[in-house]
Amino acid sequence: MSTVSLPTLTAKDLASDQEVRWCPGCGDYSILAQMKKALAGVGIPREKIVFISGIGCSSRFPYYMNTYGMHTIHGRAPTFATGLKVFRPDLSVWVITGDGDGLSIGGNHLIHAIRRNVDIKIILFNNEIYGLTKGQYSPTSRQGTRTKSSPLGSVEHPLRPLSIAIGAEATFVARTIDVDINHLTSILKRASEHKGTAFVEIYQNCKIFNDGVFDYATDKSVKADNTLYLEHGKPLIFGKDRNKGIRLHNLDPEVVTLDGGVSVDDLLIHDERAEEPSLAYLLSRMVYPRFPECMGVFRCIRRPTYEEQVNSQIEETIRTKGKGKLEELFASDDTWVVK
Amino acid sequence: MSTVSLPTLTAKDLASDQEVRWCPGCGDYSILAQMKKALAGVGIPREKIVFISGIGCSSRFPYYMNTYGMHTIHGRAPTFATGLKVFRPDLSVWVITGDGDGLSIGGNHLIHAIRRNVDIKIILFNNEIYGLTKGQYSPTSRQGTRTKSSPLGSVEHPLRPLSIAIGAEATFVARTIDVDINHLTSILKRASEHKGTAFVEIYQNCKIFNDGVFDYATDKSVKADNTLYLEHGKPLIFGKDRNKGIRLHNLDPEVVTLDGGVSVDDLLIHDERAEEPSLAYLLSRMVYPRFPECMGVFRCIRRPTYEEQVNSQIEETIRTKGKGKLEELFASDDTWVVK
Amino acid sequence: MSVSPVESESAGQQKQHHRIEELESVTIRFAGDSGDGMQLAGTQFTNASAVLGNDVSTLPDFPAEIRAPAGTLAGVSGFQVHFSSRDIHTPGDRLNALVAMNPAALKTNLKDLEPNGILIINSDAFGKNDLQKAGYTSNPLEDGSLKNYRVITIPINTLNRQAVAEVKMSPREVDRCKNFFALGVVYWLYERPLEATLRWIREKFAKNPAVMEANTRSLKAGYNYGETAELLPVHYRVPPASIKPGTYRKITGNEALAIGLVSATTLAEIPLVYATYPITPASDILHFLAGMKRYGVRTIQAEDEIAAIGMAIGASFGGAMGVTGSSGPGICLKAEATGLAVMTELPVVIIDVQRGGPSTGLPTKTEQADLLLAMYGRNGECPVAVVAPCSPADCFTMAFEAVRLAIRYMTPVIYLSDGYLANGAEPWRIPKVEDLPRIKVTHPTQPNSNGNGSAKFLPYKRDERLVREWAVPGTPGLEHRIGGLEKEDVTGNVSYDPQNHEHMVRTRAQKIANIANDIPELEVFGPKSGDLLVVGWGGTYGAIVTAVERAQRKGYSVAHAHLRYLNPMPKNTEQVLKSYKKVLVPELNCGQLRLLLRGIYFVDAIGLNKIQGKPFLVSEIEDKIAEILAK
Amino acid sequence: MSVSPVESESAGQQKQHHRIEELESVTIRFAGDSGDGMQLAGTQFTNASAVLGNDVSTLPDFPAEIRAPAGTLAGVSGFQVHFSSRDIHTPGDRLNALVAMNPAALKTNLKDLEPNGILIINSDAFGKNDLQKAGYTSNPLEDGSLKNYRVITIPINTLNRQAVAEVKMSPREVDRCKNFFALGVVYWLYERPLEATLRWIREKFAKNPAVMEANTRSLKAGYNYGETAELLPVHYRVPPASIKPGTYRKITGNEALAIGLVSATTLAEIPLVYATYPITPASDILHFLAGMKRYGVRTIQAEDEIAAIGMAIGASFGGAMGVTGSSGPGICLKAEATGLAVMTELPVVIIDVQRGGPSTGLPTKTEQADLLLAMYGRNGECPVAVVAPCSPADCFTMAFEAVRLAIRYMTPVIYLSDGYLANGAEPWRIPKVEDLPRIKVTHPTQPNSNGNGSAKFLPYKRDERLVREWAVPGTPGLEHRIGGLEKEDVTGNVSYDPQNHEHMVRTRAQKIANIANDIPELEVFGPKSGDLLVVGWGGTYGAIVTAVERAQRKGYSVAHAHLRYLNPMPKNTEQVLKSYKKVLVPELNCGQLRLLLRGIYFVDAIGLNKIQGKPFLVSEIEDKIAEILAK
Ligand SMILES: Cc1ncc(C[n+]2csc(CCOP(=O)(O)OP(=O)(O)O)c2C)c(N)n1
Ligand SMILES: Cc1ncc(C[n+]2csc(CCOP(=O)(O)OP(=O)(O)O)c2C)c(N)n1
Ligand code: SF4
Ligand code: SF4
Ligand SMILES: [Mg+2]
Ligand SMILES: [Mg+2]
Repeated sequence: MSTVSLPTLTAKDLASDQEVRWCPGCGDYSILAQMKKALAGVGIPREKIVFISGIGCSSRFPYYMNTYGMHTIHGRAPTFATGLKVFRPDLSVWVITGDGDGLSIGGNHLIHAIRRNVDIKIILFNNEIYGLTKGQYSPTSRQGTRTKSSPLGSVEHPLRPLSIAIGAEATFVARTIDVDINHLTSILKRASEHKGTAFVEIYQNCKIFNDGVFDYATDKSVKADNTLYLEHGKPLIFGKDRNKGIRLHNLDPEVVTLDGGVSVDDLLIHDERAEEPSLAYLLSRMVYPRFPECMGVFRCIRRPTYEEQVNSQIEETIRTKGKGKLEELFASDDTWVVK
Repeated sequence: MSTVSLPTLTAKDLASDQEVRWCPGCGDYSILAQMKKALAGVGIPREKIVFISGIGCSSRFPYYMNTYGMHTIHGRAPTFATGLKVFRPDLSVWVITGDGDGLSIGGNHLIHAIRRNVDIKIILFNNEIYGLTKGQYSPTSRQGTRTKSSPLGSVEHPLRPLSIAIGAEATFVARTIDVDINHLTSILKRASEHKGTAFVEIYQNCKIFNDGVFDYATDKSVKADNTLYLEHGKPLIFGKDRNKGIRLHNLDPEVVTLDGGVSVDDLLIHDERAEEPSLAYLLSRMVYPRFPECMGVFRCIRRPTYEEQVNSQIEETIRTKGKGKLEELFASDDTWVVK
Repeated sequence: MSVSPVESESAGQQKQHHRIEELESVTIRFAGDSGDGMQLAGTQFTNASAVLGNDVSTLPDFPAEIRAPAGTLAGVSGFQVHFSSRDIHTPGDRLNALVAMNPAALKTNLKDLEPNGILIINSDAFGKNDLQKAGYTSNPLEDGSLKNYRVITIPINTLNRQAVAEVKMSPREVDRCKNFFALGVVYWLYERPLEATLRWIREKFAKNPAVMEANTRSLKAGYNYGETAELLPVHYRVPPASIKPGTYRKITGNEALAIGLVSATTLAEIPLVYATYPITPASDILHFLAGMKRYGVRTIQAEDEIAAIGMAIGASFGGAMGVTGSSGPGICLKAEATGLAVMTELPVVIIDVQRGGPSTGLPTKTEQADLLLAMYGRNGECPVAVVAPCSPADCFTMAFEAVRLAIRYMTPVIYLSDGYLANGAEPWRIPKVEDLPRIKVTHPTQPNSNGNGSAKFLPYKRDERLVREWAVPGTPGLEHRIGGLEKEDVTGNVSYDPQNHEHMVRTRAQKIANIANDIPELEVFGPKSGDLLVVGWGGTYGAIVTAVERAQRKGYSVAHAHLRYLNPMPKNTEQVLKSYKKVLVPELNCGQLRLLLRGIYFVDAIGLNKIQGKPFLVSEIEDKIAEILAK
Repeated sequence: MSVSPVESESAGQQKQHHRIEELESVTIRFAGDSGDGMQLAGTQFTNASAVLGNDVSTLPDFPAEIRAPAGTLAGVSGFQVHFSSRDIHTPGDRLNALVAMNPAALKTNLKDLEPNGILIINSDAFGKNDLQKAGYTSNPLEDGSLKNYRVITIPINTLNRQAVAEVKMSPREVDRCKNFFALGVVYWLYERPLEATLRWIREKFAKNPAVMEANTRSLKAGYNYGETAELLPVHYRVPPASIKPGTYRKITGNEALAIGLVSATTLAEIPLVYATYPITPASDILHFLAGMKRYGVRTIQAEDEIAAIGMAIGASFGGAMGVTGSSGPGICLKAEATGLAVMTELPVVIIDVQRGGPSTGLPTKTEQADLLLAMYGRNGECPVAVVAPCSPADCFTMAFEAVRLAIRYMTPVIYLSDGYLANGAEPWRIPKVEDLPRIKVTHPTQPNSNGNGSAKFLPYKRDERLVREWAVPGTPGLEHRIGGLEKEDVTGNVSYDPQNHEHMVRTRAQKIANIANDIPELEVFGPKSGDLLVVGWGGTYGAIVTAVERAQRKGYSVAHAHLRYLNPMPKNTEQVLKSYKKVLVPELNCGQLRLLLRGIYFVDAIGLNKIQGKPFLVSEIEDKIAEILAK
């Protein structure tokens, strides 16, 4: 390949020369493949793309992309991405993180990146386990999960990644699944197009330490009844026969069947552009088995990004007061001359 | 005072011998006074009370209470409290933190303490500024706040402490104001009585670096119109003439006036015990000037605490398998005898 | 002195038509793909050897990836066993025998096999594809490149399949038994009894009779194959070692550490709270302790390392023994809170299982490069006690010591283990509980002063060792506040007074220095003075002691001293150092202890430094001794 | 050589009926309640003295509380000015004069006043209540306890109120001017011109004519009161110093640092990204830089110190100069990420404005106890460059150097300032921009290898100094990945190879060692060999050089060398150290540089250590020199 990349980029061009070393059957493979596909489609030259990760199985991701990349330290990837993006708004900056990396040690950086609305894409591979350290429960593991560090079952209440992101008022929030490759690709593309922090949770199967935790959402025989694919402006309908929906009872969502007295008009309508994040929050609280779990874009609004504002303060100052000269800076306090 | 403390404790008994060193006029004084009052009333002996703080003006608090106390490091107070409480469920453990301490450097520990539902009381003094380091903007400062570190106005979107706490599914969430001394006392008492993590945000005036940011909620002439005091099971009514209320329009709250077509029955009813936190979340999103800001208990539900579960796993194991002997532990792998 | 294996059935029906040669020691390594069960084979072999009465020392070598693609170099997993009729201290320098289950295992391990060493190869795994995955361009079994070894090629897959043909299992399950076939061959080769392993199989697979049966058959088939196929004209016997009488078990450093913590706190009659965040190679400590609920151990998997140490300190404030453990990157994160524990003078044990650095470095490899971090990695003058075990079993003793010192001196104690000690194993002579020291914990219940009339508790009043009292919440009348701001002497109130600060800085330093009165003197192995002293610390003990012993046998005037207490060092350290003409400090770093010995004792120590993520070979130290003394 | 104040009006109508005495140097301290405006008074006095041509050196002393209760000991704020007709280097040991605005200020500061020193007291603030707040049981103005000083009591509140009676202001506002009254008195006492301060008042209060008028009147009234009240039979003159010609300004260490960073990056033509989290005494760096938007400086107030360094490194990865700053507790938190910068070999400057430790310690006081933290406070073998400015103005130079070395060697550079340097001020001779060195930044745009046919970028290919290239995202064809796992030499791929690890550890060490070829040699002040060398580092420079100068004048064979580069140290360090019979290392810690000099160069250095949160007095070092050389 020559040094000039044009939109003719293919998924293969995005593969680095490093051997991929996840376990056979790991969900990470699919995410990698879909990422290449998605990015090949969006027309950003390869050299303008940067992947930044923390530590974990998922965080090996940057090594496998033939873009710029940085495999940093545990939990801190959003900070590196923020520092980079602040003065390099020209780059497409992606953060790859896991449920441990992003929500255990790194929870605070996640919230603050989201709050600042830095224009970075945060992709959280949620396998509900610590993979790289060989299988301890994570902050998203369901209560009662038995692992080496919780032989009698974990006692901690899991965090819902999207609830946390919405609590911090993320401007873009979405969820998808490793094996649903078309949906995954489309969500990654939408994240890429969003201006501001995009937070995407991907349900990812860890073959070795947590195999099958998402079977309810991926198994062909049941997934239609256990998931609900959100579409902007459309009512919340799901089920194998698409005859079930979500209605609001006060502030509580309620599963209803579309025969009998309930009609489509009674259902909640999805509005990803709602200014107030309460709807998105409510959707993020729907958890299997009581509810189908929502997939798709929960929220997508526009708010000025951090770097836009930082840089515009600088440009505005320079425009109105002129670019600074060192001579002026040196003399910015009373001076006197010794002859 | 003798070494046996009985419910005869008075607020004065709870004062330590250290000179209080906040700035004259600081809101912290009132919180200290109300805390002593509240604790004098709940009947916990003084030696069973522990105050643990991070770093900040607010975090000097433990020095002024004649209880056990620990002034730790910046942002980490909840971790010390968790370690203590896990095997000392007999103690009443309070965490004192600020908006910088608790939400900037310490945001992650806050979320995780809340998620675990450790039975500690987290009191966050929100003055929307870093007091101790002399006045930089904080994660709760309103956008555009001019400080030494943001001479042209801060560009960061503020966090809403209660939204974050609810995002992490706190079992007790409340808000009050430094100068509303009766309400403050009653909220502190309720926090004390809650079993599980109680998260309380107190609007606190920093006289020196952020004087008056909460005037809209404390100034006699306007506060009734800008705040709404929540009561369980009651409709959301507010205003000087108590003729305004909050109605739900889809998922958006809406301010309505109680004359004309709207009646009390149309209003949202507060339910602090709702299992799903969506209502509490929605209330936490109501921000002046568009809405009155809610005061009181947003949410109060019972969920097993972390230490209850940790200790019951231990007790259960000992009950069923017997208390361990070192001899057995030593021989927990194949042994052989050399003669 | 004789050995009585716990189970006393005799060791199979040995026909003994081969010549048996007696050896003093043997080092063997089992190497294969991560999925080949090499760790298990090695462990079983170790157990069998220990039960037989040999002294043993082992070292696993994990791949860095969880499960790298099968057959690749990155996926090779190894387990080395050194067994002997003498007292041994290391898992062995060079291999006398290597089992290679596939080409990748052969490629990565062959360099460690001695010339004419025994090389057992699973020839079924040397197809074109397998060779390619391992990067071979020609087949080593055919191209003559192995001619300097005693190669035993066995079609293990084939033979194993035949052996278990009658058991109803999937082909995949069948192939999973092949490690037992290989093990059987090696048992024959070194005349090991099968009983312990057969019993293990019975117990482990009690609920899965097919697997139990298959593994049993595989093991026996391997053994019999060895015997009947006349693989080699000889096989070997390593007689029992003369070992101190007692009951033994095999123990890894991390196990010994966990058991040591529980023992110390049980005898001190205070709860153990272990708060940590997983990290290689320290995670197993959590795994072990999480299983010890019967001992009242509370484990907390914290959100990060800062939280973990905060929880440990919080627990200690309440009267528990707070312990936290991590490896280098996590230890960095604990620095600030360690300082708080120094200022508040609370006991806390901080375990650093060192790994290759800097940064994320080589997470699965060993190194000793955190010593100066432990000594100085905090802001301000912030002394803590530092101890370091010297062998897997010593991890028990030093864990006990860490708890004892933390409580007795109200101080953080940093415990420096490393990846080699943590995962390496050796026999541990099980102590009698009544022989273990009791750790005395006193929580005061009464005020300690009646200065101006009314009784008062002064939290920073000290005893003659300069140690303050450990008053815990819940005690009426002793309410007090502590924190990270400088404390006024005696009262513990916040103080910005210059003289007080100097006094407190020096007092904290002196308190740690006083520990020297409470620890054993530095022992010397060898002459009390002479040409050369070799000084080590931590996991290099085995290699150094072996090298020094050999050098002594060659007539060199050389002694060995090993520092298990690094801050403070034993009282006689300076005197010991200055009794030799030269001092050599072998370390798996760039010279950290060396800097301390020079800086503190002004001794012109020479360094021997290796930074390869691997322990010293005995020969490396031996050569250096010879080189120095030749001058 | 003569001095021309920027504004040349003559200094008031001095009647000069008092005797004028000429002094070489004077040290005066303004002390009062936090609300009394002492910092401002001190600053104005300093400016006036500098403009007059004196050499000046100043030191503020803030209370730890934001605003402790008025009148209490905790609320006392002080500002010390040393001004001289000679070249001076410290804010002075003992006070020749003290202004005490209230009893608390008197109580906390009196011990520093020399016998027979001038003591100006605001007698209006000595009511019963005031005395009690300061813990006085009797009134020092009356009980004879001040008899050893030349006490000047002035009812400043009363006189000041009279002076501004005609200005329309609230009583509170009126009283706020009293610092200017006191200042006026001192201006008279030391014959300072009023112009500079009057001009400052005009500019500062341009929008508030009443305040402008009041302050003007207060200052003049104070001056005239001094003159007419015949407070003392003499007043003093300190003639101009003979100072190197040039344009000067007064500068604090933190200001100089901020300006230095901006200068270096401006001349290097790369953006400066300063990411930090507020902490005393480093916060002002952020405040200064946040105001420099015209210079394109991006400041980020991060959520914590870990985030801050992450952002700085991220910025550097993108081609900016990433800088982060903190103090001890925050520096601890940066350790792990510093290791990543070492492994990824990216430039980053890490500023540590040291304060009293350990833990939260004494946040507003100075100390030098983070040197070993800077050297060793990371896991693994993790060398970084370390520099330390030696005076407030030198903060400019060393900031420039830190940026230069970080870029030129693709490495983290730790910059050790301290509370004393950060807040202390001295005149700075403003450099000509064209005289400043240019820092060359090269971002490659082409692959650097065509090994096997196709052009390729090898991120860890090094030049002769062992430095890799700084390729930034956005450059087509140079896409590459870096991270914290050990890197393969040249390619930068992840590598677990033992030999490669050793090679890389040694290469990283050698790269840092190579910096010694790029920095000035260690200069010696005094004889090139002799009885004693005094070696210092950081903010002790002024005290040491003054003490050594005095000792030399007394005839001692003593020299001074000051290390501004601590890792690596200058090439000739060993040779310099070994040219003297003895070596003395004065430090505001327990002997950290001393340990390094002994450990690295095997020099039996003696320590002089002070840990009181305060700088050395010149006399303390002088005495120690005399003591050593007397032996
Ligand atoms: C400071 C630090 N602490 C701990 C670790 C060990 N560690 C590496 S990855 C990881 C968790 C991985 O879990 P997750 O983020 O869910 O990623 P996954 O492996 O499941 O993809 C941990 C604890 C580390 N590398 N650094
Ligand atoms: C590790 C560390 N970083 C920074 C600081 C400096 N610091 C002390 S308090 C504080 C913020 C205080 O703000 P807040 O929590 O809102 O408390 P307030 O003073 O407003 O009550 C900061 C940044 C510190 N002490 N330790
Ligand atoms: S351990 Fe789990 S998450 Fe990690 S690579 Fe293997 S399958 Fe994937
Ligand atoms: S700075 Fe503000 S918050 Fe701190 S004590 Fe003063 S008024 Fe209170
Ligand atoms: Mg995970
Ligand atoms: Mg605050």
